[in-house]
Amino acid sequence: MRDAEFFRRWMTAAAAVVEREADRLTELDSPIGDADHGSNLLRGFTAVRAALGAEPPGTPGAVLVLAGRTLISTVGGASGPLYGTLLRRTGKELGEAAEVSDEELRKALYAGVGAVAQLGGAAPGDKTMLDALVAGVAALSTSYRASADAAENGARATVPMLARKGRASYLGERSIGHQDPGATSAALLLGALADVADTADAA
Amino acid sequence: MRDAEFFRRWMTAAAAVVEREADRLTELDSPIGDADHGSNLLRGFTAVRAALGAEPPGTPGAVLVLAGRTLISTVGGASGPLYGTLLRRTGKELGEAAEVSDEELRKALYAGVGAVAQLGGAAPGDKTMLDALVAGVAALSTSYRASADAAENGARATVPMLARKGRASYLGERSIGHQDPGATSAALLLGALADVADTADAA
Amino acid sequence: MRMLINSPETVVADALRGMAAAHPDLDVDVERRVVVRRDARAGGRVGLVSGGGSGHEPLHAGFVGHGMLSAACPGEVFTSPVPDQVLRAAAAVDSGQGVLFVVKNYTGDVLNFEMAAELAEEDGLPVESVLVNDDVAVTDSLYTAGRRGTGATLFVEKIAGAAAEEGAPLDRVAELARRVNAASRSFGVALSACTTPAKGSPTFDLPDGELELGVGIHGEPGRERRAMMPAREIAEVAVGAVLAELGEVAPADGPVLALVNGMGATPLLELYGFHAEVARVLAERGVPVARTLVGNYVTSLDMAGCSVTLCRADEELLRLWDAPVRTAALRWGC
Amino acid sequence: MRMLINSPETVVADALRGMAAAHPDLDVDVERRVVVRRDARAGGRVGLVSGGGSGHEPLHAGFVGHGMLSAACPGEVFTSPVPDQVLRAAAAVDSGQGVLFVVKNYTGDVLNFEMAAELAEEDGLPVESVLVNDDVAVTDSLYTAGRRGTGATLFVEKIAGAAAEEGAPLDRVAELARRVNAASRSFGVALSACTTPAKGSPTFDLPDGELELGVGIHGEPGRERRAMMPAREIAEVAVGAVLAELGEVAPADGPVLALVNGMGATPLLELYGFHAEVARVLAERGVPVARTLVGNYVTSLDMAGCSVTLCRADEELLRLWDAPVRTAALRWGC
Ligand SMILES: Nc1ncnc2c1ncn2[C@@H]1O[C@H](COP(=O)(O)OP(=O)(O)O)[C@@H](O)[C@H]1O
Ligand SMILES: Nc1ncnc2c1ncn2[C@@H]1O[C@H](COP(=O)(O)OP(=O)(O)O)[C@@H](O)[C@H]1O
Ligand SMILES: [Mg+2]
Ligand SMILES: [Mg+2]
Ligand SMILES: [Mg+2]
Ligand SMILES: [Mg+2]
Repeated sequence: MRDAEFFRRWMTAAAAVVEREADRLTELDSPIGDADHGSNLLRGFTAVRAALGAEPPGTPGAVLVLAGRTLISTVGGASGPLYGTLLRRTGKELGEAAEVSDEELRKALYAGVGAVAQLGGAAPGDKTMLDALVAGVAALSTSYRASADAAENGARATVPMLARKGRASYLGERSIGHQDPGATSAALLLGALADVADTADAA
Repeated sequence: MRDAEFFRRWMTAAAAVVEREADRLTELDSPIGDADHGSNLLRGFTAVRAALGAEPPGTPGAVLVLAGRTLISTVGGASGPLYGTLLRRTGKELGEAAEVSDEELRKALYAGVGAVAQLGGAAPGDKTMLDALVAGVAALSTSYRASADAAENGARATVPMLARKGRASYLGERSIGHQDPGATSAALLLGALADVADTADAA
Repeated sequence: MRMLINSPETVVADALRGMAAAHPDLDVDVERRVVVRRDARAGGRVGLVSGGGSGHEPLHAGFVGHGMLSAACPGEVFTSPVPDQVLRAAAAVDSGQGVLFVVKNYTGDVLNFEMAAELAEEDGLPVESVLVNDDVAVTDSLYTAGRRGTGATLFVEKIAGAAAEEGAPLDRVAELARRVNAASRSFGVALSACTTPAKGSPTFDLPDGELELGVGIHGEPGRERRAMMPAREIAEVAVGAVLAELGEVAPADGPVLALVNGMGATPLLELYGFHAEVARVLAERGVPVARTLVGNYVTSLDMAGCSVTLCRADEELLRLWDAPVRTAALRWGC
Repeated sequence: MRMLINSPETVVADALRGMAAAHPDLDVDVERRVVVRRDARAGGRVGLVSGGGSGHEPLHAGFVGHGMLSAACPGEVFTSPVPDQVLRAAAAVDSGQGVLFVVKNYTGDVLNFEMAAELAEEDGLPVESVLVNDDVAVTDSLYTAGRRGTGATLFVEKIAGAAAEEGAPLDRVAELARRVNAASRSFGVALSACTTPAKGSPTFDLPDGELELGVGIHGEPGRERRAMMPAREIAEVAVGAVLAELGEVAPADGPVLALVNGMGATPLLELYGFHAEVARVLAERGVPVARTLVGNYVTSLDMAGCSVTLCRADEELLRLWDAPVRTAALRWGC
């Protein structure tokens, strides 16, 4: 079972990896976007860390809802509402339980990814964060590590894709050959989850 | 004695050398000026050539007066009125004679250079066209070639000078180490005169 | 990095402090990033709120004032504002007549304004939204995020603002805004990339002697890279692309409003020269020009380049265009 | 060369064609390079003529109109106009009340306007000239060509233009213009060089991470090169330099008009952020600011950078500053 502390650690790990990778995310957002994805997420997850630190919520659901709300209120851009919705919806699915099972989290994340698809109108293959999220959530039934690896593969698989959603779609054929920044950050998020789970399970 | 044809040849030769050297003059006008001296003179002497070709004046004086007026009406900047005044005043000094002696031309040029000094308020050593003109006119009593060489030396001597007139003076100490574009073009003008005299005297 | 800034993190807040200092008739909330005209609620008018990423100045904050926007919410550079900002702006300008959101069609802007609209409705504040999508370089299809909102935003904000100033009700202001958008098309060209403060280097590599056709206003590359062309040919491509789509959709064949817009770093000297060619192409194609605006209005930081926006305008739109406006960046008649 | 032009030779003529197309209330003689307000002679007013090299747009042609210049004569890029142009402009605006020339202090401008003034006097046209020399980066001494004319030109043209519009006689308009100039000082900073169409490459080399302090508006380097500074420090240097000299010469200790001017390629976002720092420094030093203008008004092609101009203004200058103006680039009150 995973308690609120586990989810706080996930968000803290996510903030750390976003901080480490912010420049690369912005770099990826340059040829096919507007060069702000890294600084957007950095701003957002820095705020998430602060919000969770200020008044640590007591349940897994509350942690993710607060994180999602904070992203919505601080990121802006496309990724703010999308990642905010992902976490908020996932958190809402987890309800008010003090601890949740891995299976409950899998289902909740599945719903969260569905909410992202609905909000943004994208589908896998459109070269967005969904390519990493959908692949990652599908592999969650195997393990958190398998999910992270699948998300990473999903992100890499966006390279040859022609973008159909988000800014990259403006480029038409010229969007081909570049990895999607949002798919890349989505893989980082699921990677942070796997790291936190590894540490918890090793203890 | 020098007739109107000699003076037309001088102006044509001046136009040719300005055309050849325009980029260098503009280049010299970059570090200590505003990067237009070459294009200014190119515009002016192209117009001079056209004006002299359209209705060739019959006397040496009239050739230089027309050339000077044309420069004033087409160049602008500092060099337009200054070179225009040089040629116009020199031409006026030559009067209406159909032919003039080298001595008459020397005196007329001396007056022309004086008019430039008066109009611009500069003196030799201020890092302007006067450094070449004054040196060149002083050596005219020897020969046209000596005059051209002296002007060339006068232009080179502007390199270590601190500018006190024109745009280069805005730079203060930073004007040191660059050759003055106007002094350079003045040496070209007197060089063109020497070339035309050499050809005439060889014939 | 050749920037006149304190730090990449503070550019937006610093600019807002500067706006506050320069424009006493604006109420600038630097902390919360909302720029409101001081008399926004005085007239009992419909509120007009827009916003988007920063870096397009004077759009939008430079268009807040009499006869145009009631408020603007600037996001981070090239990043849509967050819903909280938009909601705050709506609340600040609402005088019971409702609020119109003018939203440029970018996923981020659309999502954040949508969320703000939902929150506003929850608060009992009637909101309508108008999407601006005028950029013909992007095909409006299932396979893209749809045409981008660019230069037409100025036309929409000016004309809807004039209607609101006159006291038109919300549905009427919204209808006019949609009409202006439907009658407008744009095309943009980049001669250089731009540099965002956060990244500190150009958003894309453009070798000397090449240009990008069909760019948006966020430093993204265009649809096509070509060898450098003279202004006269660029005007032919841009005006041609705009007229091709304007012909299809515009309601009338009336005269046009023309915006010849600089991307930020193109000197006005060049922009006027470019406009000469735009005017020539329009004349050759028999398109009468009723009003012209030449300048840097919808920019992309320090990008060199330009865009052309045309709007087919009937008598009513022209009258509202000519109505008095008093903002930092657009001003006439008062 | 990243320029939106047809050819280096035609930039000025092309821009004038563009002005003619965009501004029907201007009478633009493209061939002879004179821009005249159509009603220049209608009011029986003193004529106000200025001009200079092109590349500083909107200065001067963008300031022709009601309440400001009667005519402008644009020379080639960074090259003073020729006397013929200036004379033609004077003749076009003279309605018997005489003409005032506003001349920026550069050798070329001074000589060409002087020649034009002589020719005008010969034609029986009474002319007065006012020299603008506000740039404190240059010492006004026997060892220089004297302080350059930069941002204060806008103040002189606006205030003298308002006086002329009101019907003030020539000597009064000239006296006001001289008063404004005497009460104004400027300081400029470059973050990049600019590229003239004729040369096609930057006028000087400025490595990334350095800036030039004390530049003029012709792409020349400044008095000093320094390591890049944050906007707040640049504002301290610029405002400090201006106030040091303003203290010495200004007649009064009244409030100031402030112009925070962009050199052409600096985004408005940055310029407003810079203005926040200018306003802060002025407040710290106890200098009240009566009016502020932030924008690209006296530019240097595509140079990145800024300048600060302050003018100590008494009641009368403020009233004339606030008077209605209707030009392409400056407009209020009508
Ligand atoms: N409609 C959409 N559905 C899902 N993800 C999207 C959509 N549009 C954009 N994205 C994701 O958002 C990422 C860009 O995020 P970011 O750069 O922060 O926002 P913006 O595009 O507004 O600058 C893209 O790489 C993509 O993965
Ligand atoms: N007061 C002056 N007296 C004599 N020559 C001058 C004076 N001022 C400038 N010059 C000359 O003019 C040259 C510059 O000419 P040009 O570049 O065509 O004009 P501008 O300086 O107006 O751009 C300088 O190199 C200098 O030789
Ligand atoms: Mg982005
Ligand atoms: Mg020069
Ligand atoms: Mg963005
Ligand atoms: Mg010059």
